[in-house]
Amino acid sequence: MIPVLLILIPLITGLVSFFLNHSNTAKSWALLSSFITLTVAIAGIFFYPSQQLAFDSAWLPDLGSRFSLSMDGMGKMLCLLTAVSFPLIFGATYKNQYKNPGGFYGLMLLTQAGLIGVFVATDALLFYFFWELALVPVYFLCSLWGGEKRIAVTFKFFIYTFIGSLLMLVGILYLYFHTPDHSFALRSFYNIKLAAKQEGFIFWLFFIAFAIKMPVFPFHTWQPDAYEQSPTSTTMVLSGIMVKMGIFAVVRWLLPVFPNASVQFANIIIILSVTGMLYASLIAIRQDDIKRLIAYSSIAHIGLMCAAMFSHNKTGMEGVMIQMFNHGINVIGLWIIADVIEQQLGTRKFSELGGLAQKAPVLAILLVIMALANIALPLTNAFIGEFLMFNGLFQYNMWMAAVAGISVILAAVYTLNMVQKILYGHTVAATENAVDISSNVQWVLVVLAIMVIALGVYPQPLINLTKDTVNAIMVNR
Amino acid sequence: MNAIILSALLGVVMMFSGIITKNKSNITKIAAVGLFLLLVANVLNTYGGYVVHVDTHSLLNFEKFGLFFNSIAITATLIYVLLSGKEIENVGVNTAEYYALIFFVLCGVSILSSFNGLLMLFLGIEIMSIPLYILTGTDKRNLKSNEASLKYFLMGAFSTGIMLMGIALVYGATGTFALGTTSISPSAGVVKTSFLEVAGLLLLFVSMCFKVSAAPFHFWTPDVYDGAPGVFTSFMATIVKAAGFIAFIRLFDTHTDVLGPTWKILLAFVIIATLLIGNITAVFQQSVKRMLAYSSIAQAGFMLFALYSNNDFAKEGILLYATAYSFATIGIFAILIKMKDYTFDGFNGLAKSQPVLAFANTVFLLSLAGIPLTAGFFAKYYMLASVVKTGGSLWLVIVAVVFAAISVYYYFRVIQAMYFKEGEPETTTITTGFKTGLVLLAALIILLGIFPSIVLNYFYF
Amino acid sequence: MSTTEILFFFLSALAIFSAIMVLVSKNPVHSVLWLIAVFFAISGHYILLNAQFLAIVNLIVYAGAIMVLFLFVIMLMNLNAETEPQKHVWMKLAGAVSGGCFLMVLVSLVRQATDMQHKTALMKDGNIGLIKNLGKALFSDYVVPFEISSVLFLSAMVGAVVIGKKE
Amino acid sequence: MPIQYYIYLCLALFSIGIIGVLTRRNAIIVFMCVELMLNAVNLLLVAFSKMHYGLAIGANPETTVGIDGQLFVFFIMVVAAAEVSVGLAIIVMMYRNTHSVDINFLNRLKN
Amino acid sequence: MSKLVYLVPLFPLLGFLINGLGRKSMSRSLIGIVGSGAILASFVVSLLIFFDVKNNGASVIALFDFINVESFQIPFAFQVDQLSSLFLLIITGIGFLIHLYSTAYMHEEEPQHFGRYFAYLNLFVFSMLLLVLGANYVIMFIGWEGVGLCSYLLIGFWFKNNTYNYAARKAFVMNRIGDLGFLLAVFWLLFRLGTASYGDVFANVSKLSSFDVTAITTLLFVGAMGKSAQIPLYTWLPDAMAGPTPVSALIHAATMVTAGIYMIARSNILYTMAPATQTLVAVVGLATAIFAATIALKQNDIKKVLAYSTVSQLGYMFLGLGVGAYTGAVFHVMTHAFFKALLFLGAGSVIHAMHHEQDIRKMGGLKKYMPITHITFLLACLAIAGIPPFSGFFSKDEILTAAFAKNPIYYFVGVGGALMTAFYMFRLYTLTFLGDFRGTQDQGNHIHESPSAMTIPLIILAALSVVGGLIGIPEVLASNAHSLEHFLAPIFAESAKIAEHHHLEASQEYLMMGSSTLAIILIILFTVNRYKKYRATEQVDSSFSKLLENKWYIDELYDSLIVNPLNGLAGFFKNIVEKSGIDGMVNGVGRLVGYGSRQLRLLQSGQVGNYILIMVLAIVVFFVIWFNDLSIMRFFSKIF
Repeated sequence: MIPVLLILIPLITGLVSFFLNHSNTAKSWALLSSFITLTVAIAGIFFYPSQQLAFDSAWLPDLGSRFSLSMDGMGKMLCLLTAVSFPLIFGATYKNQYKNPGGFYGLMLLTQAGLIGVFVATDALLFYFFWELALVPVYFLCSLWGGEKRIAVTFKFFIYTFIGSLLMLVGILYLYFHTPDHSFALRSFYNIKLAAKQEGFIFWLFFIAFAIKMPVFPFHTWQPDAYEQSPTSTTMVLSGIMVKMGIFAVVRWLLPVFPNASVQFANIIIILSVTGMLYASLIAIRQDDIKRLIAYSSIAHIGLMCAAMFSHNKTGMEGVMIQMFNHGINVIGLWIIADVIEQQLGTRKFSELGGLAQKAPVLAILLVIMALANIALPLTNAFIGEFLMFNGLFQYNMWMAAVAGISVILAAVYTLNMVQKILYGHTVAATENAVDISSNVQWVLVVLAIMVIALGVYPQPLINLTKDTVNAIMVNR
Repeated sequence: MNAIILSALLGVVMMFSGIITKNKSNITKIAAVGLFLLLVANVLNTYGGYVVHVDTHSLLNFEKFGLFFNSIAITATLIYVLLSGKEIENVGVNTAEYYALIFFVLCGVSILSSFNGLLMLFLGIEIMSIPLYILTGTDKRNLKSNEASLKYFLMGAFSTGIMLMGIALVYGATGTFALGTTSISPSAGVVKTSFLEVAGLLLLFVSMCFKVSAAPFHFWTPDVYDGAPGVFTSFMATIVKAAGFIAFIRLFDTHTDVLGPTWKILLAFVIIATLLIGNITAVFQQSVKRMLAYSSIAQAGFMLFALYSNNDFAKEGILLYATAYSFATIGIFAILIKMKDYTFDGFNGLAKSQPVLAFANTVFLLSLAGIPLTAGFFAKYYMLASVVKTGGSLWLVIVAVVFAAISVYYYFRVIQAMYFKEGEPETTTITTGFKTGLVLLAALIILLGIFPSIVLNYFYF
Repeated sequence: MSTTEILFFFLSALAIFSAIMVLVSKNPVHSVLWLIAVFFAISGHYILLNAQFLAIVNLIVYAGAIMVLFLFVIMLMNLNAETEPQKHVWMKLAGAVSGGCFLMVLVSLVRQATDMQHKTALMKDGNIGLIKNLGKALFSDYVVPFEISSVLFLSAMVGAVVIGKKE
Repeated sequence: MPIQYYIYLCLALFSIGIIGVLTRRNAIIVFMCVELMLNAVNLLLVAFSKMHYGLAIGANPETTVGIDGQLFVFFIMVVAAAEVSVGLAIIVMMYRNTHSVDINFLNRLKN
Repeated sequence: MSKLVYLVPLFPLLGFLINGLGRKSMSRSLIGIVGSGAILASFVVSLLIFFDVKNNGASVIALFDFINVESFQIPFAFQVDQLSSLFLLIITGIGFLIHLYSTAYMHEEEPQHFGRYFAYLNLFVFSMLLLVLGANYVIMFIGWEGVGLCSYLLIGFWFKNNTYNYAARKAFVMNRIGDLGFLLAVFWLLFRLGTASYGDVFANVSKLSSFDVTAITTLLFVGAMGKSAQIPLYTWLPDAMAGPTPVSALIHAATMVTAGIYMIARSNILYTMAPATQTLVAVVGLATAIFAATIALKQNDIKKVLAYSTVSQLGYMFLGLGVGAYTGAVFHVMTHAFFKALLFLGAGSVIHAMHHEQDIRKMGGLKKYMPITHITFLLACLAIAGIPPFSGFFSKDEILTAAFAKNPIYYFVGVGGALMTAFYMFRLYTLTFLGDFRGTQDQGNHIHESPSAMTIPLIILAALSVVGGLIGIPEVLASNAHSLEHFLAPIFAESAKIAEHHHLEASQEYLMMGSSTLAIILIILFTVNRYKKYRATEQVDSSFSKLLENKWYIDELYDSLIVNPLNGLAGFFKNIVEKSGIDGMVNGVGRLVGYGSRQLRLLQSGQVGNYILIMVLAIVVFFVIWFNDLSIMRFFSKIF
């Protein structure tokens, strides 16, 4: 029952939110809703017996599709991430003013419902449904409340991902007709035996969909633009949670369903990912815009996760699991800071910033912590994930790991560059009259920072949470 | 049979209603009531209730499939009349006659959903087409309407000629007009199809392609849909087109094995051409109405998949597709004909001035684009699934989804205009009833998008 | 060569010649007249095939009613002068060539159609074309389409009124 | 008479009709060419009807095989008549508005 | 007692938190007390642990599971043994002195920055303690990166100055390059052995192939290169002088740069198993020692000279490690910690007095103004130059002797470096303290001896520098007097078993000691003489000395070889590949659709004739496709 609640709460509150016109009402409503979701998620995940975490009911009997939801470790973790992120996002952007606030928060909550749905669906068709449900509200969010070039950019994003998901749909259909019992159930999908050629072909259909979502080089070009143009709270959802959809989907729907193809093509994909890591890192070095920098940095991080997934060993997979959560936390923190800077100073360009540390020491500290997490410094959460992932990649191919490792160095270059350009040096025109962050943002960031460090020092809870998933996937390797 | 008889009678009733009352809205009400009766009669028929028993000498064959399509078509027409009745009244003075013609078209539709021989197919097509030639030209002062009417008529007559030649050749080879009989030369012991029959079927195929506006026989569609009065375009693009598909599928249901493997190649060629021309050309259009014309071609490309795969999935799917597509398109046209300006820019800022319209329109467009949670998704889904089920031809499915993604481009242009652009769209007066109707229709589409079984189970079987 | 054959070839030649004249006549009225000649030739074929009813109906409906209607319209529009502007010669050529191709393709098919190789159409004999038999079939087996065609006429009638009536 | 002769004849007439449709600009003539096509089909149907009759009569002298072909012709004529009435009405309407029946002038709707 | 080892890093951590969070509300003195007190407390605990280890031997204290996955476990555990306890003492001891010194040195800062400074310092010590205490390579890596971070924070402490920020970033990035090597080595270990804990790794060394060992040790050494500023990753260290002077002392003496030495000493078994790597270490160390020394010859910034001297001394330590003189290397770490801390603090004292003037050409004659500083600095110079019986002599001698045993070339080159050391140190000393004052009038008026908070550490360190060497008296001079060797013996026992032993004749050793000492004394005398009369005007630079002054143009070389090409590549990716290439392709598809749309719509000409023509043609084509047995074609060919 818990997963159903997790989907229904944001869904219903989201729909209600469309009818709230007053800004503060809508905000409080959304915040309330997200807190309820969080409570339910925590209660459900940690305190309820596991049979409460599954739900199954007839949906489309003649299609062989059931409304079946279930949470394994990875699902729990990502639901938790989603549930944690939304209150933080709402809290951090509480002071932002939107035209038509009811619509904005309504769409945000619908996105949340879609995201949770993706993470808990154990029926391929249902999964596809939620996959799209998460996309459509984001389209409207970005196009309505985004930056100057929002319409074209969001449109590109939408069509890009839509092509991907349609290809996936073809793949799902194909698999459906090859299931022994003509069903969309995850379990049935796992039992499919395909001929090598077919498996390879369908594998790519799925992979392209997921690669676009993650995004993996060279399918990434929608991402920096979309991140740049979206309203920041949407960007947080996009990069904090939505990209995890791609990774999640690979773990849940790609690797176990195409065991042979995913080994066969692992080389190509890892090469792509590693290329993407270096490529994105290098581009990030030359960025002059906070948002674009974070976007490219995110591409690099995702590249590592993708490479680690296809390394086909438990270590790498454990790393991916942890990193899914941690990357979400970290990148949301960075976006919040980017948002604060943009809202307050009216610019995101490094060339127009500087010396903020003098004016806003609290922001400076928190930015430094987030930046350190971004470069995976030990004792921040990202280190554990990256350590395990590199480890996994190393076990697959040490040269790949070595080459990919260069991105670690580059990450330090561009992240510290960002920190320096924003915080250090003398104040400039834009930062002359800057003040420190408001208390709501401060609290959110402090919570995030605490999570960053706590999970960096003691990551074991996350590892334990996702152990079952890793073991289930890697059972035959 | 109920539907055929009753729709013909209702047509006559409508003709006379013009004499009884001069109040146009009363005529609309009569038509709506008539449609409702027609629906009831057809549903009765579906479950074994007959008004009169007629021995059709197996010229007609009333299967659930066809009867159920009738219900869909009649429901769609009812929705259409309820939403756009006002506009039908505004086209010209002969409101009663327009409705009469609409009922005659429905009669043709009912025949097409149950024909069991080439004769009834021919008659059905003609009964459906001839009123349409007229409806296209009802805006008599408008040269575009005239032109569309004449173009439609000339090309329609030409395609009738092609069809008849096809029928004649099939008859020459088989000696009968009934469906599903094949001349097999007994000499070789191998099933060898008569060249004449194949040639005839090919010509039939061409003329049916013409009717459902499949490329490269689609050329009449954009011009006619554009030129015809908006209300009637709506009718033509939805119910009539769907009926064409039903006839198409019924016709080729039993013949595919006769046609040999080349059949699929040819059909694939037609499908790709249709998708290509429909989708690509729609991208550049400036008028929403004309865009919808091209989009209807594109949608036809998808519906052709039902023909291509020709299995139970396809049959269920085409019904769902017809429903989803008709409902959504009727909705969009109902909104479109309220607008003063049919271009994309005419929709600018609609979300501000008419949020309900914009919302409903968005749902309809999403449905046409095939986004999940709308009926359009399952429609497309069934089409793709039916092809995948046949095994092989995955490449065709992939081509189709790529075009489906392109279709998002032009559908979303309307959404962008409504929501993201500033403007003061001019509309005719919009009543609360109209809004309610739109919202209900949108809700129906979403409902079908979540539980398509409503259409497929509760009514169908 | 039997009389039937001579008649057949004569009528065929007449039909094709008249049909071509329909195309090439610049004056629409002439076209109409040539078309009527085609119809007569075809009626002749019907008689040869002993389809008497159709032969008569063809003359009455087509040559009598329909063509007169055409003639009326042409007269009404005062198109008897050679007013029709000529199509571009390339378009004409393209039309002729593609029509010719169509013919070629079909003819080549018919030549290969082995099942048509030794079949003949029964001339003169047979009474299915007689009005008695046709009527019997029409009002028994084919009564449904017969009735339904009334809908066709109704709609044509309504249509003509809608289109033709002055507003 | 060999049935192929009839087929060739009818195909020729049919093709002439098509060529007429393609080469003439006068809407009425185009329509007449369509009628020519229909007549070609009619003749073909009658010929086939007699062919099938001829094939069947050997087995059963009372057979009515082939009668459906002739009835079909009858229905084609019915439809043709209806079509002509509508078609001419449309052409007349067009003429009233533009004073021309040239189909090349029908180009307001394009692209 | 060892159970309480967690207290050692805990105190600095608490100090960091208290100072970091309360820096706005606390007074300077409170901050100072908290900051220094935390280290002092650590020092006390370390002392207890030291004696505990001395008496009871080593132990591993596991705290909790850091990473526990299927394939391996990384416990958060502390290794308490001879080596780490020794390093604990050095770190906390010297660290404390530097903290104490800082309370006075940084007194001009605003309280909040003062607090920030002490927080960073405490964090630095914490990281270093973690590095040293970690019972596996992963925990070590945490400290390893942690000190990198702290150096970044401290070098860029005055963040308004962008040059400093660049220096800080450079330090971090260079360290990261090394860290990558370290990390890869850890992966390799985990891959091959499934563990990163010292005990397990060293016990299972025999399971590794010789290639594995060589690769792992080389990669570890790459890490050490970065952290301990060896060629080619040394350039950050001189730039790191941007930070406050006590920080330099901390980096150079007690923390950070010694990490590489510690790591290799810790992994001595691995290195002993990999002679190729050992040679590499020795050569790189020696090269660095010489190379840095040459640069130091011509530097004029007081701290830069010291920085290059550190690089050079670190080179010696690596030479020691490379030739298997692990004890010697550790010994040198210790003595170097004493005198280098002293030198930096002394330099800090000078700079403090000179109001942040760092150019030695503008100093001179400070002897009379700052007696304590002068004396202690002189002692330190003597120690680093290797004059017996100062501490530097013993440690350096031990290394060089071992080097000679391995390969005499090492020795001679090493002695050459030692001579240069003597030269540049005394050049520095002379220019600073002897001769006439060359600064501005204003500076001259304000010169004064530093406050006692600064001088007391100087004195303590001077004492240590003088006598520190006595714990490592070589065998030749007094048998069994090398107490350090005995203390550390358990750590290096395994290596000692494997390594080949060279024994030198006692006479040979005497000869070496004597001759080198003599040479050094001569050099010192020459140098003092040469620079006593130094005038700022006498500047006739040969091109070679210009080369030295500009540090062999290595920074410029790196810029043009690595940084600029990489930047160019990044720009190429950003502006060309991304925009026109990949994104261009994506957008190109869109444009293609648009173009296709504009062309395809022309098909819709509006002409009925054309429409029907296309239909007819399509029918013909369909027929041809359908009857694709070419019979139609044959028919056509018959006609034409």
